[in-house]
Amino acid sequence: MADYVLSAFTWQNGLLFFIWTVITLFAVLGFVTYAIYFERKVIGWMQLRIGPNRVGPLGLLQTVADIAKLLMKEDIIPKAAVRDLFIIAPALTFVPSFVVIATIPFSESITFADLNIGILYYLALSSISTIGIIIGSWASNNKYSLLGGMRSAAQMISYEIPLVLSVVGVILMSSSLNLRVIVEGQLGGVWHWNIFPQIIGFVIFIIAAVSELNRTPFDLPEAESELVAGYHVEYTGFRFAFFMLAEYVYVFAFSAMATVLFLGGWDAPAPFLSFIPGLIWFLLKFSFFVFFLFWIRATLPRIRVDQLMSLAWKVLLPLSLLNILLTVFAIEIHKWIA
Amino acid sequence: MKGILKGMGVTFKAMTDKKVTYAYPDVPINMPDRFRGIQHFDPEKCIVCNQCARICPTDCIQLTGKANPDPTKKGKVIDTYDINFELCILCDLCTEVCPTEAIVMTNNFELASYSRDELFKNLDWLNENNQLIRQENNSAMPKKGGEK
Amino acid sequence: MAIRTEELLLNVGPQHPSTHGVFRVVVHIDGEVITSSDPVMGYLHRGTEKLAENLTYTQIIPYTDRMDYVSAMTNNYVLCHAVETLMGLEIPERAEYLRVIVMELQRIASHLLWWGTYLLDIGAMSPFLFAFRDREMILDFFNELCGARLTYNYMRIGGVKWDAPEGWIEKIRNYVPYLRQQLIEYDALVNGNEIFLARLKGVGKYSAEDAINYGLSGACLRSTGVKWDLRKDRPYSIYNRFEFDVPVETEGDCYARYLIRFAEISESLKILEQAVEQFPAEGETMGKVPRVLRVPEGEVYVGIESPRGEIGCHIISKGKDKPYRLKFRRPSFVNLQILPKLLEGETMTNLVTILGSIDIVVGEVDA
Amino acid sequence: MSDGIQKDQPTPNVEPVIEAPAEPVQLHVWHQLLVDRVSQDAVISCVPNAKNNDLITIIVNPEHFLSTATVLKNDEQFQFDYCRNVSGSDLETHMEVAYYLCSMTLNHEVCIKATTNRETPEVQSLTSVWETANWNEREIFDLLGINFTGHPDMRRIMMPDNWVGHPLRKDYVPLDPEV
Repeated sequence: MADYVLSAFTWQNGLLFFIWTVITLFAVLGFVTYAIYFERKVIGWMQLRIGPNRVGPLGLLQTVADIAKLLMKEDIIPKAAVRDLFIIAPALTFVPSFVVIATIPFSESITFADLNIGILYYLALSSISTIGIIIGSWASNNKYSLLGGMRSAAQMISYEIPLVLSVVGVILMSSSLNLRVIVEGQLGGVWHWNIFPQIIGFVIFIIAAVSELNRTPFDLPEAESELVAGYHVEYTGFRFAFFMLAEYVYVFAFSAMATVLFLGGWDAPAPFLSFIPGLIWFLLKFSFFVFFLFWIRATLPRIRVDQLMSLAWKVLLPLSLLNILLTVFAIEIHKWIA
Repeated sequence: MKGILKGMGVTFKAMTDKKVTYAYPDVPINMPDRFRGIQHFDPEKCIVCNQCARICPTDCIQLTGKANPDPTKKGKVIDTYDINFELCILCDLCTEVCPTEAIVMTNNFELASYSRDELFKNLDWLNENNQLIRQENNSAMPKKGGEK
Repeated sequence: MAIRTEELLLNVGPQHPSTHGVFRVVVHIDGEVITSSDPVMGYLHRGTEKLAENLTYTQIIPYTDRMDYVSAMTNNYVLCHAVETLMGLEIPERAEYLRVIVMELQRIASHLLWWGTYLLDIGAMSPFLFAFRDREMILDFFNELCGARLTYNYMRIGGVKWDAPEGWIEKIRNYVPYLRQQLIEYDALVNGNEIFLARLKGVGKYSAEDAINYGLSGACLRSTGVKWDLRKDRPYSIYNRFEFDVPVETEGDCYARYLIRFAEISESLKILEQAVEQFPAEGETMGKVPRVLRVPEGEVYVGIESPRGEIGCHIISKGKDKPYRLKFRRPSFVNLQILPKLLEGETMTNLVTILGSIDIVVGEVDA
Repeated sequence: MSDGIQKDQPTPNVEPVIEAPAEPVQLHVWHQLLVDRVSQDAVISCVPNAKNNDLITIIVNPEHFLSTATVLKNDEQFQFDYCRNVSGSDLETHMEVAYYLCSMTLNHEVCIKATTNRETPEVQSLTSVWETANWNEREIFDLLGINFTGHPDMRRIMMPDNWVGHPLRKDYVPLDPEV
């Protein structure tokens, strides 16, 4: 893969890039389709229901049917909406979510872009989605969506900081911003993974990332019991689907990121298990995170706006700073001993 | 944190709990005998005493009687009997006052239709609605008027 | 130049997930903070009181089902109780026990529904379905008893319409320990959750003086430390035969109201347990009632404890078979009055928390 | 509040149902108190309602309605701090509003009433005494057309703002009989 990326840009290469992009897009769409199915099933089971089971065998085609329905729905743009912005907002939300996947190393061999600044690229681009949400919410010319958009902006900006700071520990430990290098630094079994030395960072990362994802218990921008549907209240059909898609692609990206940063990426938990391909291990860890997100969604109530803010600024930020400090000390002591 | 974890334990455990979903349209739901569904009407038993129409709180029952075709018998026989299910609240009062059990409840409850006109049920329809008729009609209420 | 800011006028409702029906609150918000609010109701006003003037007493009973539609049994009872008081009727023992059993089951069902929907308001999804699973069982009991799941039309002036079917009492007896077990699970699922506690504690607070001044009743009043339960303070039916506590909290916030309703489920279970134990083996379920009910001339007001507070019935009779004037004191309507006062200075999020904690049923607010 | 069955049952936590001889004592005491504290002509009639467990029903002179209510709430011997129910009714000859009051501290109850004519019905608002009365009075205004003077927010509450007529009046003719 890396060879292609570094080679000169020709027609041939361009076509190849394009094909790869389309394949990834479909892989991601496939993931989203079944992530939604899986979410509905898991939450169904947790709520004493059986979840979707009518469309296709075991309801496997439920999401496909839903997407088909969304495609066929009437596309409504409110008269008072700012038309251009209203149209551009879903795309602006979705594109960054898809682009960030490029840097994630899924296994030893599958990486799309082996960037030196992988983490920064991920964190920087993922915050662009907020702009899409704010534009969409403002352009809708709806009071509920405006409130949702404002909440979203405040929330994203606040949680960006602990999120970035929480991974600094990991960066310090592997002395690299390259995601591949970070994984390689953790190879060799469960005791090498970053989750143990970076447990504080891990917890902060999870909380901040769930908040970035706008998922329960931090789903304030779309809190249906207060703001009806928040920022996408005026969106219908496939424009709405794009917002949903962005949310689930971020679930994908976040789970992959957490796996890479803290759970050793494709590394097997113990060396004797390494006969199983790295991709399988990656997917297992990744699925655990996805499941975890659905699990908390089924259980937890929603936090309040002011509590959300004080959690970010008064708890997570000092903690992440403390984590950096501790990491630096640990590394220095380690060097000193060595 | 402890409370959150406890709660998550409960939902995790619930994944294996017995599910409560009904497979409703595929498997019909059996209602208990006393269930108040769409009425069954038996014109043979009706003595046109008008009590059901009078007790109906929503005035959804309309009936007319005619003179008994058998001149040897006194009284009237039922001619038309309509229940408007747009209005009917299935309160059970008509079956409660009926002295002859000419009108009784059944366990059928599927009334949805695409047209309001279809909710207007006449004597024939109500007479043919003779499945799952309620067995136990002798509620604690004293029957008012009429003789058995 | 200072940034120009503007107050936003926001219509919460009439169609909104958290107004629990067609109910509207017009709020002025400054950012997310509510500066003033004006509840607007009447979307579900059916004129029950006017309709009742043209109906016989028996015909009114189905209409009471539709006021507080999640607690129809207590509505049935308050009307029957008012008429019986006015007529001086004797109610057979067995009928009284059946009435108490169904009213307490109804209280549990109503509180379970409230519990589920309230947590849905707060943002937790699963409790709703947990609560509905157990409420469903109560509805099945009612279905078996009187043939309807929501609008029972079960009580009659002078007794109840149906005697308990065979094995029904036994089912209630088994349900009590089952629900107790479930309550432990509910407790683990929600009551210790830190997010949940943070959302409720200190929100929507008022003092006992305010509560009394606003005429609040039920859990809304008891959450301020006033021990006032009509089942104890103005005993009706046969409630004086049962031992139960009246849960009281002193905080007066949403959490206090939550705890009280949660505890009331256990108390109702206690009553149920005793009622099932004392249930007379046989007996009539209808008292001696004249063929045509003519209520003597006079005036009466009775109030009983519904799950939402004091539901009252004020009848002016002129000796006809129809009431001359019938007025229901609807607890949701009266309890809701304090809402604008509570909302002042709260955030949008708290609007939902506070409105939910008052526990209104719009069918009853509007009547 | 007792049915036939529980008459002989002990009723703890509550004062026993007042027997007929005990009744007039309280009746006259209250009557006298009101006359003393409010005005000579404050009370028009003061009778126990036998149908309603001898609940004392006081018909108050409409002119002294608010001051009577204030005394009932604040006086040491009354302390009616809790308003249970407010209802209005159209009695064809006149209109009437009834307030069912209750004292949580002294555990006694009373019903006070004020009457007014049907042409220009007007009663003093008691919202300043019991906040409970606020919406209830609005409802009575909406459905019966009784105007409560001194009410802070006299608007319709149930019916639409442009509704014509007051439905609970006995002479109300619905526009459309089907509705």
